[in-house]
Amino acid sequence: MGIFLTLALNGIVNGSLYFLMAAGLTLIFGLMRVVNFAHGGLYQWGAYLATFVFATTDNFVLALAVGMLIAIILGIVMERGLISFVYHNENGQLLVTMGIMLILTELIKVPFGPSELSSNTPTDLSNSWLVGQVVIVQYQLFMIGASIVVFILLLWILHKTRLGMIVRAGVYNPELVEACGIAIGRVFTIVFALGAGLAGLAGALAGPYLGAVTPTMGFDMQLSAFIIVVVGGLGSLTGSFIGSMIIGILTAVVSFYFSSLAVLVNVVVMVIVLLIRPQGLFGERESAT
Amino acid sequence: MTRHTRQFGPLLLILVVVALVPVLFGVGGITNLLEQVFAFALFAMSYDLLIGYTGVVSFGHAVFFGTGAYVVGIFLAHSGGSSGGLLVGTCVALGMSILLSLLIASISLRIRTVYFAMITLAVGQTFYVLSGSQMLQPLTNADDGMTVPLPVWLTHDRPVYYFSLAVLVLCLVLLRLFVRSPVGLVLQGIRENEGRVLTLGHSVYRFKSIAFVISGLMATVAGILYVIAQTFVSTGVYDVSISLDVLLMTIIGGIGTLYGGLLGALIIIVAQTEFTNLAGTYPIFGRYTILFGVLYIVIVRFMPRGIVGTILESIKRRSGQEG
Amino acid sequence: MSSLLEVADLHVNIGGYQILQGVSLAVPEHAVTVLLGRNGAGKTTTMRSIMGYVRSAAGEIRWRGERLQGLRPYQVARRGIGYMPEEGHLFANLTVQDNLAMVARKSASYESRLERALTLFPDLRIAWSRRAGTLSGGQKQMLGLARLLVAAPALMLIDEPSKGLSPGMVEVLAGALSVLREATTILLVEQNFRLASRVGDHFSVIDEGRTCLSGSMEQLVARVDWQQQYLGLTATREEV
Amino acid sequence: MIEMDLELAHLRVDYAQTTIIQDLSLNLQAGVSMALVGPNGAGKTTLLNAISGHCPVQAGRVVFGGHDVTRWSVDRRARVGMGRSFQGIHLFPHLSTLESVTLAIAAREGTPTGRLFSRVPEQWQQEAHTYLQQTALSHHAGKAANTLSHGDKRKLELAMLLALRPALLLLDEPTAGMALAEVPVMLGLLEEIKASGKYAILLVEHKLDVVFRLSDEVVVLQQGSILAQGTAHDVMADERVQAAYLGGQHVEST
Repeated sequence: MGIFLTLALNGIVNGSLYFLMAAGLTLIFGLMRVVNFAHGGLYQWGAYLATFVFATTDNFVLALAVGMLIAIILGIVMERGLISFVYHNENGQLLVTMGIMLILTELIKVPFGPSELSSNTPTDLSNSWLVGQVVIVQYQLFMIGASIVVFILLLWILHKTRLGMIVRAGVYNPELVEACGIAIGRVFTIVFALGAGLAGLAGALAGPYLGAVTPTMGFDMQLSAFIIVVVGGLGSLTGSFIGSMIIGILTAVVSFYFSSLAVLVNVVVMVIVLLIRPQGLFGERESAT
Repeated sequence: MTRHTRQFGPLLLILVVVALVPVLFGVGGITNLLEQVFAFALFAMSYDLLIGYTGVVSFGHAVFFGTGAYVVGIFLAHSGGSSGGLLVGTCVALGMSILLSLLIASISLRIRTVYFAMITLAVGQTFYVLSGSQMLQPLTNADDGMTVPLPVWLTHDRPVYYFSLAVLVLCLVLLRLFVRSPVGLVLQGIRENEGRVLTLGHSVYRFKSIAFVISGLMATVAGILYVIAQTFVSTGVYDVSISLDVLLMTIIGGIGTLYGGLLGALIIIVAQTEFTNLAGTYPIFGRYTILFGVLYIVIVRFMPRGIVGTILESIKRRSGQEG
Repeated sequence: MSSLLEVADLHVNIGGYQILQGVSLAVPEHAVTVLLGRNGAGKTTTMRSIMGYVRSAAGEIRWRGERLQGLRPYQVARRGIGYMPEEGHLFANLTVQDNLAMVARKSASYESRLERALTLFPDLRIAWSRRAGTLSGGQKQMLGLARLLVAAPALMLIDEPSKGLSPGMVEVLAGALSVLREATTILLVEQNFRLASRVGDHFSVIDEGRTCLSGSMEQLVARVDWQQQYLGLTATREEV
Repeated sequence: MIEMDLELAHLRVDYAQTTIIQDLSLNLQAGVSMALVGPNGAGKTTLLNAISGHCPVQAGRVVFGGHDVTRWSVDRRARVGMGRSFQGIHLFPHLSTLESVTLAIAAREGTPTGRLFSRVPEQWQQEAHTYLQQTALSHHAGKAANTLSHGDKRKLELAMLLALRPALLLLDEPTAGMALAEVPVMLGLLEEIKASGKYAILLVEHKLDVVFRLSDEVVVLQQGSILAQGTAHDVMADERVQAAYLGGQHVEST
């Protein structure tokens, strides 16, 4: 029982991290129909810079802010400079974002080297408690809290603000949004920056959780995030949340019992979902023609 | 006749030159490099069948390449490098490749193309993890990889070189026949206008599956060539970076040109080798992947037809002006 | 009579096809100009070129003397041109309320315009928080027109509002259009000739991507031969 | 040979929560040419889509040549003899006209998987040439589809359709967007096709002169239901039809 609860807790923590990634992917896809294969690169840059800033300044809030900021800046440069040229070219988007992913993953090694960098948990968040047989670490709660706050904030933005209304409208009919006198291009950039910022935040939070940042962390995380958006339904925020928790808990359980086979199980889950509901658990069916 | 010489003349010339390499330059470094190029050229062409003729991008094509390399590697290693092991291994690898491609096709070809890219990436990563997992250690030697003994008739450089070249040429002929076949025509139709092909009464799903199976088979053969050239196999053959390198070879050469993969493989393999050598003196060259990333963007943005595609285009335009 | 919008010898190519090959139009202020022509003649493309969705190959589009080409659609909209496309003229996934709120930021004048629109289309008040996609065909058109009313542009481009409406709904639509015309200038694409002739002051006929005829609506109504020749309104009595 | 009749029974089609076609029943016998007319938005194209499988049907049945095809996919319906053209241009931009027609022949012949590595049969190419000839496109055999004039593109559509040797032709405004000078050529072609008696034809058309020349029977749609049905002359004399189709303007003056 204790093991099960511990695994469930770990799973929810994993899921929280996944959600921050998947939410950005799904938002960007929902509005712009772009699958960002560089999302893991933004996560990685957020992680490295936050780790670096925290190691040098010992200020965790600053570290989180810098992690997010770098991802936002990279995101805006990417969207304005590169992706806007391939908005109506699906394969072009895949190739360009993957190219950016390669650059981001490799470039990080130039200042920080190819080996892993250890990442410390801020002392204020390092407390832990024993509840029953379960060890609860304060930092884990912090991550869960952060992702819940983000989830609620995103729901609020989407459903209660004018920006959210424009985004929801743009998902449905971007041309008509322009006819309302709204510069949809700017909205694209804002949403892309928001999604990038979430990836940066996820990275910044991940460092202390994982104990170290590594050059492959971006690819690994991206893979899980893709599986989640496929399972949850590409374009659905709620789907991303539920999918994150499912995959997070499964990853925790499976890696406890079979160490390295977590990916395999996730792929199997994805395949089953696709066979039963090709559009994902919460995705909307797209017409064939 | 003249049309045929114009079409095949240059290719034949290249073939003769390539065949003479061991005679002119001896065996060793250069033949070993070219053997790698042969394997990756076939891999890239198999990939082109997918992107160039059906329009779907996969980020996990290494699944087939790696399966070819691993299965044949395992059979050779466990049979002590017998010809029988090579033969049986090849058959098993091809069979697995067919099953695998049909499985992936059944879950992913009916849905959006972006899903296909994500699913293939995930499946590829699964194999990467599996090949390195301790559970399969007795079979694969896990993370350490395994040395692969070859049959006696393949133990020298020259036979390996000519064997690889022969297999490449054979596959090239088959691929060319395939794209010129009625099925190839249907595939081009799908690339041009999928909905119309469907309305004519072709089962698009069936043809995409066929293309995927053939493409997978060719990639598997490429993996077999690779393991024969390297006499070693490790988890690296399933690495996503292999898929991405080959994707780059394909788009540099030119999507939908088939032969583009030959040129793309040559460029990328030579570049990788040279950069790795340079990195010994100047460590910054070890980061050449950055350049590959830039190439992705540059090609999509400025040269979507790749090198061969752009050349063919200009030839076509010039002959068009003459006529 | 000053023209708010002038289109001169407009050429548009899409995907290698010459869709427009010489469309000229003048849209006079405070009047309804109806764009007529067969299916595929280029009416919708003309509207879309004005809005800036499609790039023109040659010719000019002038708005109060300013060249519109090269502006993005939102810039065109901000200059005071409202557009109600034939299909997808509302956000089916948004509520009626949000559909109306999309066109303008909330302000005092917004409230009064909204009030006016809801008085004209009381159905919308009832369906206030329903998703627009669940409205009936007629209600959707009302919502489309209400959006224009709330946005209060100087020129409204309206593409085939009567499409798919029952005769009764067409009557309602005709009433709504005559209220709209009091407030603004309208360029209307309409295939229902009866409706067009009721609300229109001026007309232009596009055929094969060219303007082939324009004038006042009275002239066109009087000339049955023009109707036959350009609009395919073939008379059949004789043949019967 | 089975009679390739088309039978629609109590069809209902919804799109975006609106009913486009409601309770529509219709029979089209082999060899008969029927025109669908009606105001914009009456559901003509939607009806063609429902028949060819391009949009799902909410209720009712589509029966063709004895098969209940209501739930069949587009390609499967095509394989039992439905040929469909579209209002807009719907071709293979970079394939030559010859290749395009050959592709249609390949569809008809089923393109056996055993032929993976063999050439496109010579006789298919020859046959493709005859269809190009029939549609007056022989001189464009090697040209890419996207380099043709609009009228020639429409002819190519027709050549591809004929190459399918369908039992039923679903034609959506075959003369739409053609230059005036090109229309008579297309009409001549369509008349030949009709006169051959090999096809059941369901034609959506706006131009009434075209309707008169090409159809044995006319069906007037309004609001997704059949308003009137009969010979072209009878139907056009119907006052309700005049009101609906012509927008109700008076035509007595001629």
